[in-house]
Amino acid sequence: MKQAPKSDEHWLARPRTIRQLWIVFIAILVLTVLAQVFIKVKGYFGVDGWFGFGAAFGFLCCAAMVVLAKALGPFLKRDDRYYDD
Amino acid sequence: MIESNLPALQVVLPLVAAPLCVLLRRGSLAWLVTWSATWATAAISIAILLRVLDAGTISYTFGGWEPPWGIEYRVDIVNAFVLVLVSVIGAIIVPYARRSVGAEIRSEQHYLFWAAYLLCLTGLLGVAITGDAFNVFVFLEISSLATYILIACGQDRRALVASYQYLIMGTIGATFIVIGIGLLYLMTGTLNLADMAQRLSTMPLHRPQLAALAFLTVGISLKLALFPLHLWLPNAYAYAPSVSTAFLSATATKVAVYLLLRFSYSVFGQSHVIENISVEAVILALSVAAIFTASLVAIFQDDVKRMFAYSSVAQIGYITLGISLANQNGLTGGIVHMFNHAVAKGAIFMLLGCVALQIGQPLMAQMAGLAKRMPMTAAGLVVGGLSLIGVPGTVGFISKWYLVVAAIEKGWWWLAALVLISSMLAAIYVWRLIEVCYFREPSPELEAAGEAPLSMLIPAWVLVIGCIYFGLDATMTAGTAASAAQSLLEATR
Amino acid sequence: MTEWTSPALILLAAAILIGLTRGHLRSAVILVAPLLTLWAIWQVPDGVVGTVRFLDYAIEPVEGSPLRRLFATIFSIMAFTGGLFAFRHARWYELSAAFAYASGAVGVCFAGDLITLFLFWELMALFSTVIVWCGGTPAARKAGIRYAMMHLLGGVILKVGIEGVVVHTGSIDIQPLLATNFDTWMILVGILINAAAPPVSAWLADAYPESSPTGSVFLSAFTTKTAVLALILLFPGEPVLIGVGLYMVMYGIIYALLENDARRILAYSIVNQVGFMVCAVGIGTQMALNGAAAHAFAHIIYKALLFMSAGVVVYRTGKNKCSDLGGLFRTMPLTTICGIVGALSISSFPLTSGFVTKTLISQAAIDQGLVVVYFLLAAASAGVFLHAGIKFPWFVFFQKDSGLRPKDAPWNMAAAMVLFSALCILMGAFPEAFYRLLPYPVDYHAYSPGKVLFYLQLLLFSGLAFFVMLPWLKRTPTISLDTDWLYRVALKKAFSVLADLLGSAQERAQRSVQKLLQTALARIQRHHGPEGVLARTWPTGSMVLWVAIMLASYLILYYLL
Amino acid sequence: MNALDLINYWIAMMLLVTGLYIVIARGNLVKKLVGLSIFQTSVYLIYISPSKIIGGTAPIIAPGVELYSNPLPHVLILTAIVVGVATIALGLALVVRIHEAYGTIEEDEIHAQDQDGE
Repeated sequence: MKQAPKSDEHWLARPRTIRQLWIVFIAILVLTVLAQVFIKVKGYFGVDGWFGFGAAFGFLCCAAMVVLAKALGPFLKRDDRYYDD
Repeated sequence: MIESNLPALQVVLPLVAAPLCVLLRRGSLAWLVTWSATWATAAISIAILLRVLDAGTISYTFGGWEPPWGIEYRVDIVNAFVLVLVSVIGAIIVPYARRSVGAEIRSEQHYLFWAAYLLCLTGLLGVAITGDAFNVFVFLEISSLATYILIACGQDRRALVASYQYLIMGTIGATFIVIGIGLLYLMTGTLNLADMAQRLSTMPLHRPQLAALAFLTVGISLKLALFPLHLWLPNAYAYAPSVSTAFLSATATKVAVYLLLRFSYSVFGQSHVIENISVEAVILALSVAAIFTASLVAIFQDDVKRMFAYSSVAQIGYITLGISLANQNGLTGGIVHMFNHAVAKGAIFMLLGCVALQIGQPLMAQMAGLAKRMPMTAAGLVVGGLSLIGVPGTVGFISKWYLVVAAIEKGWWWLAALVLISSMLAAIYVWRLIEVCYFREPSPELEAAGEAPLSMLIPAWVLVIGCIYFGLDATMTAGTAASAAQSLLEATR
Repeated sequence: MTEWTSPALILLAAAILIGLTRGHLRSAVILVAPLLTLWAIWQVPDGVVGTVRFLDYAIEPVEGSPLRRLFATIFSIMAFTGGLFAFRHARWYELSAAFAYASGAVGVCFAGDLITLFLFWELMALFSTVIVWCGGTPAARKAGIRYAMMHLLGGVILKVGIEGVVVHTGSIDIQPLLATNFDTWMILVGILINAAAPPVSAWLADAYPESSPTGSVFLSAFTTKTAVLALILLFPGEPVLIGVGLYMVMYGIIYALLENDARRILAYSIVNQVGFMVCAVGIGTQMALNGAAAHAFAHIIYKALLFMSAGVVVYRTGKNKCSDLGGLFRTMPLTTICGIVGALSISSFPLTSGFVTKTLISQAAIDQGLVVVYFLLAAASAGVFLHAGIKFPWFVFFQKDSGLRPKDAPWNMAAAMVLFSALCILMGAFPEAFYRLLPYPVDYHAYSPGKVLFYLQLLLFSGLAFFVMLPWLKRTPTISLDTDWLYRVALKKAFSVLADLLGSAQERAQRSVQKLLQTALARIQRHHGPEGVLARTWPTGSMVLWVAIMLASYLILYYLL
Repeated sequence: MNALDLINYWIAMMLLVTGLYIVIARGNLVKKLVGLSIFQTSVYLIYISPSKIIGGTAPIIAPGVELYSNPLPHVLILTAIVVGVATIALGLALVVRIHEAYGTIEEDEIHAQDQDGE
């Protein structure tokens, strides 16, 4: 994985590493979008060929799913001893 | 000489052996006599079945008096099948019983127990083989009286009360049957079943015929423990000695079912009675009620023998359900389930006898961890239980397959669904037992116990293997049942 | 004689042998039998191999086809790897049950008729229940019962359907059907229950995580995938399945996001992944069916891999909950890496097996012009990365330091994980070889630059969304309600009421009948009064009373009719 | 038809119902057996009544006699009586054993003892 928590004994867990990892991650993100200038993404239904569509679609869908899950949480979540009685 | 007298020997052999047991007075000698008599009886029944399959219905006249005046033993494929079922199970149980009886019954009573056992077998075989209506009653009472003794031998004092209650109920049932037979005799002037059927078919409808049918139905329903007349059965099975339970659960109710078949198809099959009223609808409703109520009650039992006794009531419901469907597949299903249930329940009660040998009356809590101490017993119980559920690869699957096909053929989806949903109820109580046996730590009672002796395990496992064998290769059982069903249905046309 | 012997029987025999042998011999059985099965699978020729009479039908226990062999192959590979993973740690009856379960799955693969299919179907249901029970906890026992009930219900429904088809068409052959009448609907519903389709998806997430660390590996592989195979064989192109599949895809994501138990997250993601396959079967073109089969194949590998990594964690730490775990990468590097390989595969990251199989399904949707389906599947792919691709490894192996320092996987578990990790990557890197195994010819190239780029964007930005919204995804020690609430709480309450009633129902019924009779009699015979003999309950008396009632009703009924 | 023509059957039915009623209503195990015995007696009447032909003689072939009673039901009922005796004997034996085991032959007390025992 690209990130790791803040703890100091393992190199992956050092704040410095984590900062660096974020930088690398964001660089890769930017690169994948910019790459579309050179590589044509074939759009089968029009919109999916737009510039950066995959990135936007991926981000927004996931955000929507997280929000939906969060919204459903109060209705669905119960204490994990709920069925135990 | 012997060959032509096989039908008589079928009944006479155990009948003669019974007093011999009493005369010998030694438990082990009596056991030996019983052993030889039952195995010989089983061999005879198989020989009879082969002959019937080969040459058709056998008629045997006693003393050369021609029917309908003399007493006739009449064996067609239906009762040949029942004879084999009863006598083979009766024979398999005897080697098993030596240890079990030794542990559960006082030694000075052994020879009497064996005499009662043989008399019970005599009665059951007699009911199945005879072609004479009054003979049916006499043999029925012989088997019943012996049964009361077999039950009362139980160690628990409740066995006495159970036996007493069964005596009251059984006598009422038998009396109803004899009233029914009497009414039929008054109407037709004959006691020969075949002759009676023939005369009924040409007679106009009279009320006594209806009354006869009512008395017979109720009487037989009592004997076969059809809901709601099953109340005597759970206690009787639960507190009787293991051997008695295994034998009775596998055979006694099946013979009563045979009587129901014989009367409702062969005797009344062509009469105007059946044309005018539908016995089927009532029995169908009672069968479904039996299946569901008894299964539900079984789920809540803590005494394992009692649990399986209630399950017997439910399983009998499947048999009568098949009979009440009254088409080829339904009857086949009902008849083959007689056999299949006898094998499965026989195995289960024999294995419970193994448990009882080690720890006494098997209660659910005491059977915890059975698989660790008595692995073969537990495994056998699992197979028997799966047969009751009707899992593919076991005998139960075969019977339920026919029942559901029969229901679908009639367009009764709801019934097909009910039959299958009811197997889920069976699954609950069987799984409860499996879970207790396999996934709990051994109970204190079982801690010291070991596996049952081989002399008990082997006969029990013969039936267990039967559960699987006849579930995979049903040509013999279902084939015979199908031709039996066919012959019964032909009689009604 | 031997020509109709199903390869399934080898595994079944092994299951029995496992019970009878000890020590090294048992280990040998566990490791050799699946390979032997694999060999036998490839000896099965195309078409029906032989017939056997059962009841009144000619059944065909073995029928070969590329599709059937494909599924059987992965099932036997799974049995081998699962055996390798488990043989030193699982109890013998769990292993025995697992092999019988695998045998059922292989048997279903080659079933040439509906009856054989049903026989093996039930075999699976039985032994998978045993595996759930082998979890050994009271919770596992209860979950096992619920699991068994659900599968029995599925079996019952399937059986009604099969018998209906047999009675009405007279044919027991396995052939493509459409859900047009009651019989076929029943078959479809019966199969879908095993596929964990709504509204009963809950059984899967309920039962699998309760099994032992080794048991869940086996459970993840067989039941749902045989259901997919049965759908491909019986209902290709059934339009209902598209909707069902899409629902399952979304359901899996949402519930996995809410979940705290590590293995339950994976269980929900099985529903999600099977949704892809069900949807593909619904599309029904050759491309789609290829996609469904291929995805099932790949899914078994990476999902087992994920369950193995989770299993190692549970085995080493004894903890299931994400909120108790974290930071394990320090001492469990191999498990972490293998878990990540599995997570990337399930997310269909390029160069992993998931990518080369899931895009087949997307392509099938494109070819059929199914716009909505295509975009929903794309969104779901992003969602998979979110809930399984990142969430699972993040919360288990990284996030906060839980302070746990468990040892890494034992050698056999490690070997199993490495084997499957390698398969994930090899399949992803060399799809052409794998495509040749598929049932229909494949004219498709997974690695066009545009497609790779599109998926990279989609997935990486999903990752961004995950880390940006991390506070919203914080684990809470909760479970999520599902339709299983209906039978775990509502039904239980109803049942306990019923039980109370039943406990005394019989007596009460008798008493009330007797009371009725008594009041009637009391009017005629004063001396029987409230202290009269009939007011008391006589067990024998009440039995006889029933007899009298029955006789009277019969007489009345007969005379009236 | 005169109602008295059927008096035998009326009596039989009365006995039948009375017997059953005793079995249902009496808690004493011996009394129940008495009821059972009465109940069985009704059957004997049902069988015997129709076989006696008015004006008929014993079924021994003799010159000049045209009308005979039917011997068969009598024989049957002899058997039934034997069965009945055996049943009652066995029932009474059971009652003796029950008395030994429970110290009572009232069914409700036995029932209560069993309930306590559980």
